[in-house]
Amino acid sequence: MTSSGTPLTPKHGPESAANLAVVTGGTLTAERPPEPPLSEATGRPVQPAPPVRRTRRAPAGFLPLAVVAVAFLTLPLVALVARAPWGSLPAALSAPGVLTALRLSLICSLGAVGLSLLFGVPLAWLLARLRFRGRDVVRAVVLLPMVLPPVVGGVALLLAFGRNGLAGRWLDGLVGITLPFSTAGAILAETFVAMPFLVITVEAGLRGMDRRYEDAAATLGAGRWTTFRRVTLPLIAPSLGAGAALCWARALGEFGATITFAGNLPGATQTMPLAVYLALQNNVDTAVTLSLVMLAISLVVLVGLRGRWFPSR
Amino acid sequence: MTSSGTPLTPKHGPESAANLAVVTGGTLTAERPPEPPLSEATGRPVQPAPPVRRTRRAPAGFLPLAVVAVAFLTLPLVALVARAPWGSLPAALSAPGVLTALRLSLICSLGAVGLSLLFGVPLAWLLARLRFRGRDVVRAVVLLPMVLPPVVGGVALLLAFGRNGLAGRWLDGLVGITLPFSTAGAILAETFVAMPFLVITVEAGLRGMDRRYEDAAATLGAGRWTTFRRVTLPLIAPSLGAGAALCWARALGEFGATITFAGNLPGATQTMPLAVYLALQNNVDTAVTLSLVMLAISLVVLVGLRGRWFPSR
Amino acid sequence: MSLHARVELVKGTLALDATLEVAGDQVVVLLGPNAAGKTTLLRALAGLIPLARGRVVLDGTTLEDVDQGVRVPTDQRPIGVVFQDYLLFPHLSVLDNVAFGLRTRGAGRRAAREEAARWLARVDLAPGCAHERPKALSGGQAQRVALARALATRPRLLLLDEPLAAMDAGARAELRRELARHLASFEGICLVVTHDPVEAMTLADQLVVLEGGRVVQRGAPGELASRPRSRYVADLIGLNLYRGRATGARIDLRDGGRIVAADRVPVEGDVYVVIPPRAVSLHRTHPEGSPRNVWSGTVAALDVAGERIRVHVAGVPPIVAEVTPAAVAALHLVEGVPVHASVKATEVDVYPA
Amino acid sequence: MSLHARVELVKGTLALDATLEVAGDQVVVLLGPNAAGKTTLLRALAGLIPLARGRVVLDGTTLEDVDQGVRVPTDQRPIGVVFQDYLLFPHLSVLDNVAFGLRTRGAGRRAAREEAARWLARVDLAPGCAHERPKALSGGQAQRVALARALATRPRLLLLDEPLAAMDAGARAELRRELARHLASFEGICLVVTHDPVEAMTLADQLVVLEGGRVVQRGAPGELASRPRSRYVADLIGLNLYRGRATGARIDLRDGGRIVAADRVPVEGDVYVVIPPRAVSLHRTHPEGSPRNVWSGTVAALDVAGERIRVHVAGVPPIVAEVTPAAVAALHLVEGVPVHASVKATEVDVYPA
Amino acid sequence: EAGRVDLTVFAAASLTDAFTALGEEFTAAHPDITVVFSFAGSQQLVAQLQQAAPADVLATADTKTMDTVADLTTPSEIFAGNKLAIAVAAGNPDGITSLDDLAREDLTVVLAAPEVPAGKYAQEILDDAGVTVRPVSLEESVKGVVTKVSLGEADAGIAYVTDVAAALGEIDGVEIPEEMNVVATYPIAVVTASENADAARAFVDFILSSQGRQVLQDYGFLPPGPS
Ligand SMILES: Nc1ncnc2c1ncn2[C@@H]1O[C@H](COP(=O)(O)OP(=O)(O)OP(=O)(O)O)[C@@H](O)[C@H]1O
Ligand SMILES: Nc1ncnc2c1ncn2[C@@H]1O[C@H](COP(=O)(O)OP(=O)(O)OP(=O)(O)O)[C@@H](O)[C@H]1O
Ligand SMILES: [Mg+2]
Ligand SMILES: [Mg+2]
Repeated sequence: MTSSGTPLTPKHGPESAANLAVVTGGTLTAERPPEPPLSEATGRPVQPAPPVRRTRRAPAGFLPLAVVAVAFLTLPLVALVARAPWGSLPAALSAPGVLTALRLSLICSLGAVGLSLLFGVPLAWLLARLRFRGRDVVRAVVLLPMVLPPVVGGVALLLAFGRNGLAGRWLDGLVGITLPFSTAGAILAETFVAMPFLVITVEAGLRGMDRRYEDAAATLGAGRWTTFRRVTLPLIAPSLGAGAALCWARALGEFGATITFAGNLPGATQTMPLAVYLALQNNVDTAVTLSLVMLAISLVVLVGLRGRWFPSR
Repeated sequence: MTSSGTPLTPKHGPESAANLAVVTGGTLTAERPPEPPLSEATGRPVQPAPPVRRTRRAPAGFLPLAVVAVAFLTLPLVALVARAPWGSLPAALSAPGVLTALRLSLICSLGAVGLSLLFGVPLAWLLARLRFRGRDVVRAVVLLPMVLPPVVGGVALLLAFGRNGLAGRWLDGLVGITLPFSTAGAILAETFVAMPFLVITVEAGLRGMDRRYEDAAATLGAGRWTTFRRVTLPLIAPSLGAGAALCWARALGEFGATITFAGNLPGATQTMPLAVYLALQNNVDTAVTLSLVMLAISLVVLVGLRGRWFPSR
Repeated sequence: MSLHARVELVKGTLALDATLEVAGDQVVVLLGPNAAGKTTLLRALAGLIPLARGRVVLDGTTLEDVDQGVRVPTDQRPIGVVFQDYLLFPHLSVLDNVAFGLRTRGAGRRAAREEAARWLARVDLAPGCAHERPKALSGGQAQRVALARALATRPRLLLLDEPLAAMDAGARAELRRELARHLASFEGICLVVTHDPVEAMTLADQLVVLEGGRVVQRGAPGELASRPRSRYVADLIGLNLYRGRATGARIDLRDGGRIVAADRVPVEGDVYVVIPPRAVSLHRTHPEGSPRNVWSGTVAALDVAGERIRVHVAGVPPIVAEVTPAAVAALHLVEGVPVHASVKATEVDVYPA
Repeated sequence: MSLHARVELVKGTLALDATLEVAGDQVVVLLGPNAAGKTTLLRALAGLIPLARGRVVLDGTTLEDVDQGVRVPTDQRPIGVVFQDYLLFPHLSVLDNVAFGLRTRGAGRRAAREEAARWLARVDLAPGCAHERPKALSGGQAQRVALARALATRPRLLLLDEPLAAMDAGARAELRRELARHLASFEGICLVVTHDPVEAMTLADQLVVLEGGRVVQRGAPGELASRPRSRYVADLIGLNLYRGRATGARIDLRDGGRIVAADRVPVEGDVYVVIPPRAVSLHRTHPEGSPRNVWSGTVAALDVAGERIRVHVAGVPPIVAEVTPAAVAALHLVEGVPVHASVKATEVDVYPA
Repeated sequence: EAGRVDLTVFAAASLTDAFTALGEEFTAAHPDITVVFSFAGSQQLVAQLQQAAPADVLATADTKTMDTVADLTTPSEIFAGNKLAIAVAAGNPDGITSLDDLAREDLTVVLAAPEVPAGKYAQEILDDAGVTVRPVSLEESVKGVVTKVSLGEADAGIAYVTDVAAALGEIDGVEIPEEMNVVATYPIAVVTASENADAARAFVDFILSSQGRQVLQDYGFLPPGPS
């Protein structure tokens, strides 16, 4: 009784057939402890060879192209650094409101990332997973805040959420929430501009992942929420990290929509880009210095996040 | 000769063992044509049942959250549309320079996407695949143009590629290329701002993909370039599409860096956002109308791309 | 325990239309050629593919009923699944993969891990692997982990898709014994897909043969082995199977040729004819004497099977003969030589189609 | 054709250190328990994992040599690989998957597709599948496509990792025959990993057994079957294997117990002892008479194997006996009953370790 | 505590430094009033006001913009003026002395866009002088003109004297003769909806006072001419 026949080639004639006769199944004991090999293949002791790393070589031309890309992206920053009046840094930093603006920038940008994650990830999920009429339109609409010149975006936000806006009137009158000229408004403005990045990136991640892992989770009793949290999110970690990083960076740099919708009130809505804008009114150097401070902080945060947000499979 | 022994449970005693004796392998013919089933399981004719679609239900709370997200992102646009003086649309469109600005916007943004693809995809590949010292720093630096307030970004570009800039001096003097105040400069400014989106999104896609498909391609004789083109790129299509869409949208909406670096000359460097911003100085209505025209075009393009750029696995 | 399932659905080129009836804690082995729909059937029972029609009732509980609009989602079905390609979570360690189902069922992290470790030991996984990621596992190790993961939740309906296919021979026998032990003590129904006839015959209380999305035969292993009703089953157990019309003792085969049985066939009309290969004799010259069925053909192929050689003879009808290596040598049987095959009428088994 | 390979590398817990010497167009079958390093060895030969030490020379061409710093990249090696999990390109149709290797080797789209369609027919894939995406395929179909894809480029070194594992029994025999036919006409070396002893014994010109990253035995199939040198091989072919120290005709087993051979053992010292299960007799009472090896134990398990029953006896040493179903019935052998096992000294085969 | 007032002043971004200084002096004089500025583009301020922004005082960089919200404010008053100058690189290396020089082929000239006041004034001046300039860029704000000149991307441009004064050292200004020059005006007004109308009025009065005027002059602004 075996899995069916096998070809008889002249190589092993009847004699090997006879050998095969003894080949019937069976094990000696129920427990088969891992056994050291009984003989050595090469007759040489195992080499304590270094662990092997897979090497990847880039397709031809990638290295120079990437170098150009990096050079192109960094050269302006280098120029800024070179030009910066480092002597004025202490003065610029101690100028009233700069530290406040920095703190506010962090609060607002993180708030925007938080809101984007809270609302954007579900939206990405729906775009990636549900078929519904108009899905392509919804996706395109989600991208529009990026296309809108930020100042116009601010005007649109005012029209929607301002005290006389479509929804703002109602928020103001019934709920008593006034968004413009408040920190909440600044967060909202940054969310409006930055959320699309998260949504689109996470959607791409969800589309690229193998959904059958979610099936496997379901067969193990994981409900939709557990599956999402314990299987889907970890599997799309690279995209989620990228999306959050893009979203954060965009929120941190946001200027036009914020100043238009939330105004430019020190301590409440004046984030770093706004402070930079004001500094620019008089003195490019101060503006450059402030920008560099902001860049330095971003750099520290982004480098610090590295492995966590950009895991490699 | 079989794969080894099998448990003998009381269920089938020696009699079933006797039955098993006849179970030896063998096939009847070398060709086994697909054979129709010889009997029917249910005794009923095959139901012409509709093809089955897998249904996916969203984790609890996702639907309302996503609806809020969409509402939040669309309400300002709706407000803009509601506010728009549609009567003035023909006038706004026929205003001198508007069609030129539109055309220029498309040229510049597509140019920026092209450059970003050309240089950004290799950079993303390197970030995702090569281990090198300082990789995390490079990645963070790539994100910085997003954090930089666009106007400062423009200043940085001037410092780097302007007439007196670090590289610009050399470009200007030796090669005779002057970037500021030219369409090329506008493309460059948009590329500077938009490329990070592509790089980070594509990198996430590359990290999320199963690299062993590249191994398989190599064993089939595909060189690094063929592997990249025929295997890697198609596999990261969702991320590539998302990255390109983000990049395009950002380039299309780019304002601060463009005007600072390339200036604002109708026909040469005045893209739509610049036209919109200037219109805003005098007449919000015209600005809103122009913005809506831009949005409408983006919407058409993005919806048109749908399936191709956002494939589902 | 009982399972009543009628599954109808269309997926690509496959039209699945199968019923399963299991009473008591049985092990049902699902056999069938590639692309027969075995995996699809398992997925449908797990609730991963909705039915187009039909119902699934496990132990009195309706898991799915298209007519009534009932559909219990997968995560609320008391099932365990070993997928054909394992689907181990790549981001979790081996241990956490196995602990996953225990965690979702409310166990604490620690307790779940301890229980998972016991299951890993039970499937004989090298202990050093527990903290590896699945991608560091070999194929066989991954399958063990998948098995442990499915068993750990102690489901009432176990769906195993070729659970031992990647195991080495030694491990397979052991794990089969472990599985049988587990299934014996286990309160539930187990559905196993396998291509291994040994596994099928020894694990199964009931064998179900699926072909082209339909059940072509079902029954106890012995029943199936003696009276195959399809080419696939006949191949599996190594018999010559023909279909034809009986008239008296004579059967005219559907694909040409004629066979004579010893006695008048009880039913006229559509019948199956089975001839065991060891009942077929081969001759270089036309045999004289008693065999009533003699026809000529050429040797098409020779296979080794145990201590015998299986000779495939192309003729009308084609037939496989099982002969000794000595006979092969004596008759100089190699591919292409003309031979005569003879079968005594008493060796021909005929039963209604 | 020839292949000389010495592969040394460390990957996770595996320290692979193996040599392969193949002269002529041989089929080498790689056997070994799960996690022995078979897949890793194949990947190293394909150039997908760099060696830490060693070299790979195919037919005079150095593909890799650590000392000389030579390393031909995978895509320039004349190889074909069937991966254990197929790795069919999910974005290409089945046909284009098979055509892929032909295209990279310069064939036009149309010619490549035609050739690919021929290969798909050869692995007996339902023609309707050619334009499907791989994810629509069943497990066995996917493996056929992977096989066709690897064969289509007509490589000089074929690396097949369990190429028939997912096939149904009928298809497996056919495809094995197809493979053997292809390999016979094919100018090159084929390395096949399999867990199926039938496949191993019938396909192989040379068998190589890998355990824990090292070659523990190699040779012609017959040689291996009669003188196993590891538990894995003994299990595979169903023999009782012990290791011990010989003194005269007496062997003291390493894990306890003693066995007496008929004659003085030619070599003193470390030896292997092999006892075929069918040479073991079982008794309910202590047997009188000639057998020089008698010991007692209890029945641990019973397995069906062909027409015989294999009885696992737990004792010192443990042993497997192969008896008839009739004997099982007569002796009332069920799990747990005490038995005596006896082996005639003439049935004991002893050879140096 | 009671009596404390937070006064929100919306002011054009070009007033940033002058108003910040004014705010400090004002608070010194009125310790119970805290002034909070929100600096942005005049157009943005107006858009915000139209959406009922909580501003008490509005100061813009041109009267035209102020007029668009005339219904939301008390009548505006002019508190400062400004005029234009030719901005050239520090040390005037190209030897630019008059508007006529701006037509030179070898010069790269930038102007503000005609949509913004500075651009409109510059165009008026050039038209009056009969000079045809072919600018390489029409900047969105006069700050853009200053930036381009100070970074050496442009050889010359037309900007406000206040801007030239602020960037002195990096650029130099070449005066435009009085008769050709145009005087820009900066209006200020109290927002009708203000809940701190008295404090708002006090702030406007302070700006219009001689003390306020002095501060503005320190930053290069002209006194409000006879309008
Ligand atoms: N998602 C799908 N899209 C299209 N066709 C599908 C899909 N899933 C299954 N099929 C069809 O169903 C057929 C049977 O698939 P299934 O995996 O159930 O076979 P199987 O019996 O498990 O075979 P194997 O023994 O090879 O694993 C496939 O050949 C395919 O044509
Ligand atoms: N990427 C890796 N990381 C860590 N360990 C690895 C990796 N790849 C292989 N190994 C180690 O090598 C061992 C052997 O793997 P391999 O896949 O070669 O086994 P195999 O002989 O093919 O087994 P099987 O028959 O189960 O497929 C694994 O158990 C694992 O410990
Ligand atoms: Mg299957
Ligand atoms: Mg393997």
